[in-house]
Amino acid sequence: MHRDELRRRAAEHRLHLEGFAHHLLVCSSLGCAHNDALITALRRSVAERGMESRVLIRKTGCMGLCALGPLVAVQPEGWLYQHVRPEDADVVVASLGQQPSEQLLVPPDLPFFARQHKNVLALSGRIDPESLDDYLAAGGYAGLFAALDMRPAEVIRRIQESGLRGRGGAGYPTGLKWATVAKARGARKYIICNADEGDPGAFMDRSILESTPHAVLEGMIIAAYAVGACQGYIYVRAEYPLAVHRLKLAIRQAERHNLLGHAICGLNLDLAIQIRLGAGAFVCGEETALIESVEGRRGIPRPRPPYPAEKGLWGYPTLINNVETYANVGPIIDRGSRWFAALGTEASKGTKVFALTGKIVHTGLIEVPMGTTLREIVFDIGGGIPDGHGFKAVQTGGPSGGCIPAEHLDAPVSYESLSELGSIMGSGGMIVMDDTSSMIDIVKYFIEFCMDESCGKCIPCRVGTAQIHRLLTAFQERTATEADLAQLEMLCDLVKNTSLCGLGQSAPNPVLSTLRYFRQEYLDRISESRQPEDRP
Amino acid sequence: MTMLRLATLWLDGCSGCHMSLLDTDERLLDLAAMYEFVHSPLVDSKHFPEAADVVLIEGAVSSHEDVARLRLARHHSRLLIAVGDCAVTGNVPALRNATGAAAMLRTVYLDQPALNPQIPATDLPVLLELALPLHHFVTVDLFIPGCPPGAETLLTALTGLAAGTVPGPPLSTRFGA
Amino acid sequence: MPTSAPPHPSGENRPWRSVDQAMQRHDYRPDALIETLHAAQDAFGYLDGETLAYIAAKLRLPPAKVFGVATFYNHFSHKPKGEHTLVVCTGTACHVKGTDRVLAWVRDRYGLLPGETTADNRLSLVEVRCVGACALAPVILTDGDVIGKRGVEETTAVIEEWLHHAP
Amino acid sequence: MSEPILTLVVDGLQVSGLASETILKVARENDIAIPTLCWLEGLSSLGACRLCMVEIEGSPKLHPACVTPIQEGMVVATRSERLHRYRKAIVELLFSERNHICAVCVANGHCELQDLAVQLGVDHIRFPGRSPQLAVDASHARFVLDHNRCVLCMRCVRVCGEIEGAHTWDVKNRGIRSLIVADFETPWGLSETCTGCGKCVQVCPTGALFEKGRPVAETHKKRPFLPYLMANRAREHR
Repeated sequence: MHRDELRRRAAEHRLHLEGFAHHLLVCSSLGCAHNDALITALRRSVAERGMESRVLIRKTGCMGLCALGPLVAVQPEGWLYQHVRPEDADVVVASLGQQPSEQLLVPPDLPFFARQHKNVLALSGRIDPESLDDYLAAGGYAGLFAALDMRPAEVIRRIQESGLRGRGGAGYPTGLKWATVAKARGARKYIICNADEGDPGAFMDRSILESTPHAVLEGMIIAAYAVGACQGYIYVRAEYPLAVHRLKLAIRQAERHNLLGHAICGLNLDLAIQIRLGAGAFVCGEETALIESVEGRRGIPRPRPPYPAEKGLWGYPTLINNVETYANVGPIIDRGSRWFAALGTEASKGTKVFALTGKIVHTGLIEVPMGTTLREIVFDIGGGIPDGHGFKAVQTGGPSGGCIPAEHLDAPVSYESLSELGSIMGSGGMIVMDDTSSMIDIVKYFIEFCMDESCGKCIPCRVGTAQIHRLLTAFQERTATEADLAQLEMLCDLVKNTSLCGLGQSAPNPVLSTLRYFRQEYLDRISESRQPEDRP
Repeated sequence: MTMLRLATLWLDGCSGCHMSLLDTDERLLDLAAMYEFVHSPLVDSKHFPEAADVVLIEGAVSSHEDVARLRLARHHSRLLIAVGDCAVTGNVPALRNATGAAAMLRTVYLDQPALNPQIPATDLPVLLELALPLHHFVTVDLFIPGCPPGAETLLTALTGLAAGTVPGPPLSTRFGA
Repeated sequence: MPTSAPPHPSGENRPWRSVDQAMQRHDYRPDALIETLHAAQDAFGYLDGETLAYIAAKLRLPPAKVFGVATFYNHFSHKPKGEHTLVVCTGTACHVKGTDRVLAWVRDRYGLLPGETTADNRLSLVEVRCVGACALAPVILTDGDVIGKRGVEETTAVIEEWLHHAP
Repeated sequence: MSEPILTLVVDGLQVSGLASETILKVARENDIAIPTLCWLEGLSSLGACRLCMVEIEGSPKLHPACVTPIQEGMVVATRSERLHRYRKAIVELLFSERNHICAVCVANGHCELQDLAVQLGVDHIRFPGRSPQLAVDASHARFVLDHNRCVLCMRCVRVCGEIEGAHTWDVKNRGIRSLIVADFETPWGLSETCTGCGKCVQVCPTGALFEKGRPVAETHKKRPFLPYLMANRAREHR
């Protein structure tokens, strides 16, 4: 289909949607699972009242406030109902056009929503993720349509001007990456979407894929056009079956409507996208390991250089970006680089999606402008610490990140500030710990994770993480000595500076950050009895 | 030159390192000019002396008794030297570490064809689960690897010590030498 | 040699079709390996030696390479599962909210460590690294059903209840 | 177009090399010794053991010399207190990983791990041994694989795949649980792909792979056969 046809189709669908006086949007993401019964009950209640022509019930993606799920949004009233059970269906339907149900209503002025700025998540929870028409009617693919009027170099320039940086963790400038791949010489080029969200405690990518799969495809098509790739892969975790299902559906829809395949939108642009299932290896988030895995091998990282941008998949230039990065592309092209660059801080532009979990009242998925402080995120948006406990630390960046203590709560969230604090932005997991949490326990958890996930290729990571794990066990069991503390620091330095890939290089970060902010917890666990009188 | 007080200790080892010391042959006389042997399986003394200048320790730490003797030696010696691979790495006694002490006893006393297979109830030291090198328990001042380290190596180290130049240049020995 | 005729599937009743389809979809190229292993595990529940040999022969890959890939990735299981599967998420949020205690409870109650199946083949315990439902922590899956937002005690009660009523 | 020749400084010495050459190659040509373990002439380079890491002026990171191509004007230091410290610790980590008991090893005195310890002044291992319980595969008529002495350098895997073309060896599991396996973890003697050529035994740096019938300390390995074999193979195919 050509763009005009698709635009017409979008307008028709918009009219169809506007024909309903009320929309009941039911979150159908993993976080609000088990809602088939709820949808059936709502349908029955609507039918009993003979309101089928006036009320449209739609499944949507994630609305963010998973803590209060299952969630139902009522439009155009703008109400959000929480903890909705099938037996509440009549109450929900009866309230349409009347007063909202006080017992189900989420207070509309909740800072959880007021403080957020939704860009990537703008359509999440508002459209049916399984409907291309919904996405088109909401303005989806406008970025692609606009990009196709530009030359590839112009598209890349827009991305460069926006200041977008990779959302997968390292924060490499996206436009620069695209420019490198565009410039690289190769008989063919590939693009890959890294959807192997391996950080435990993070679900941004899952949520985006489950809520707006077409937004990811749109970003990939624009990227393929910009760099000159004709084959794309989405490397997605097998642990996300719903995301995989919706992605497959979206790819089929896009193919059928000529947004993928040969002569996209009737133009001289070909792109095929295939899904590759990850199989449970954190190291495959590292781009060279990911490439090995797409090629059907053990996910073992290769030394860089050469970078994938020059020599990637099967030796050809390859662009790898993560889910959230691609999801940012459409809006940037559609609304302009300046609009995007106006958000965030000097060096970290735009917004960032975070998965807010752990000991916090409002667990869920949030999106805030870069530069928002940790305090705003934890206490305003997150609603603070439950059960009367105090805040102890927030862990960002997963196993590669660090624990940030209360005295740095006013730090703004940006690539630079988090790294100054000894943590990293990472992909966006934020785990809040209260005053009952032991830092040694959480650090040992992360090191155990890295030890299990180490591919085993390089010695410092393979054996070093195992030795660090042994030392942390001694601290946990209170049998450690002062010499153990020194050895722990020595090993962290070694593994950080000599490991081959990012997994090993960042594995000591949780230890190092807690040694920096919570050293006393280590000292408290040094055993008296293990310090024998030694020399005369 | 004042005589240095030299002690040697034999933990879980084969006595090969002590044999190496004896292998210095007639140069033992030179050593005797520098050192007074205050305690050793080679000399007749029951208790570790109050103050030794140097203690050479052969063998891994395999039993509770070993730990006690090692700590005592450390406490009463100025310089503690791990001599030989057992003292330095655990070596052959540490072969049992993969399966543990109990499994080793079973292998040695029960699994071998013997007349009356049984694990002796007396006269066996209480074993540690793991046989470990000395530095896991005490501070070690010098490591002399080798299985055993050669007589020349020991002679160089002891002569150097007496002259006050140890640790000095690396000794010509290695693991397994 | 592995490149000769593939080993004959044990009886015609073994559903190799979905496995063959996965390989076909990728033109029997070497990069089909992981996708094929997924298909085989979906079909048979786990990957045994016969399955690996079949795939290696069909894709003309060295046996060691197939074995290396199949054992590198956590998702692939090499033992059959029991009648019921309990998955315990050990993601960070779930860990902080106590799934380590849920695992300890399962160990004490059923004598199971992650990756094991009870002797009566009734229950398999699987540990996964984050299912991405962190806002529901602590999360378990009882035969695929997501259970979350409950305390440790309540979660163990749910497991007990589920096994009691499960067929 | 002929390949450009670049000049650089290694340990203060002005040297030159082809643009495609690595720091390690150029250093060796100039008799500058950089410790290596996984690298072996004639096999692909992995950059895995991290012993050949060097410092490059202007870069805060360390770079594995075996896979880092030279650049014009590069200033490389192959020795420093920091490099020495790291190399030493890496060798100690290897000793702690499995059961390396030199005194009872067939390769005693002819072992690259032992040599590295001497070269780097490793006189004890600071880390406790992990003492894993690992098998010895003696099912082959002529050879033995002893996992206790394996350092996972992948030389056997590479020589078997890249030179012999059999790909009998690969790795099972990952991380600290990694193990070299033949075929489907088949006992070596029953492997259907092994040609029995023995190249893996010859390239193994330790006593992990050895010929039967040689007592302790009498396993000598013929290592330099690879470059000869490669060169000769190229000639014969012409």
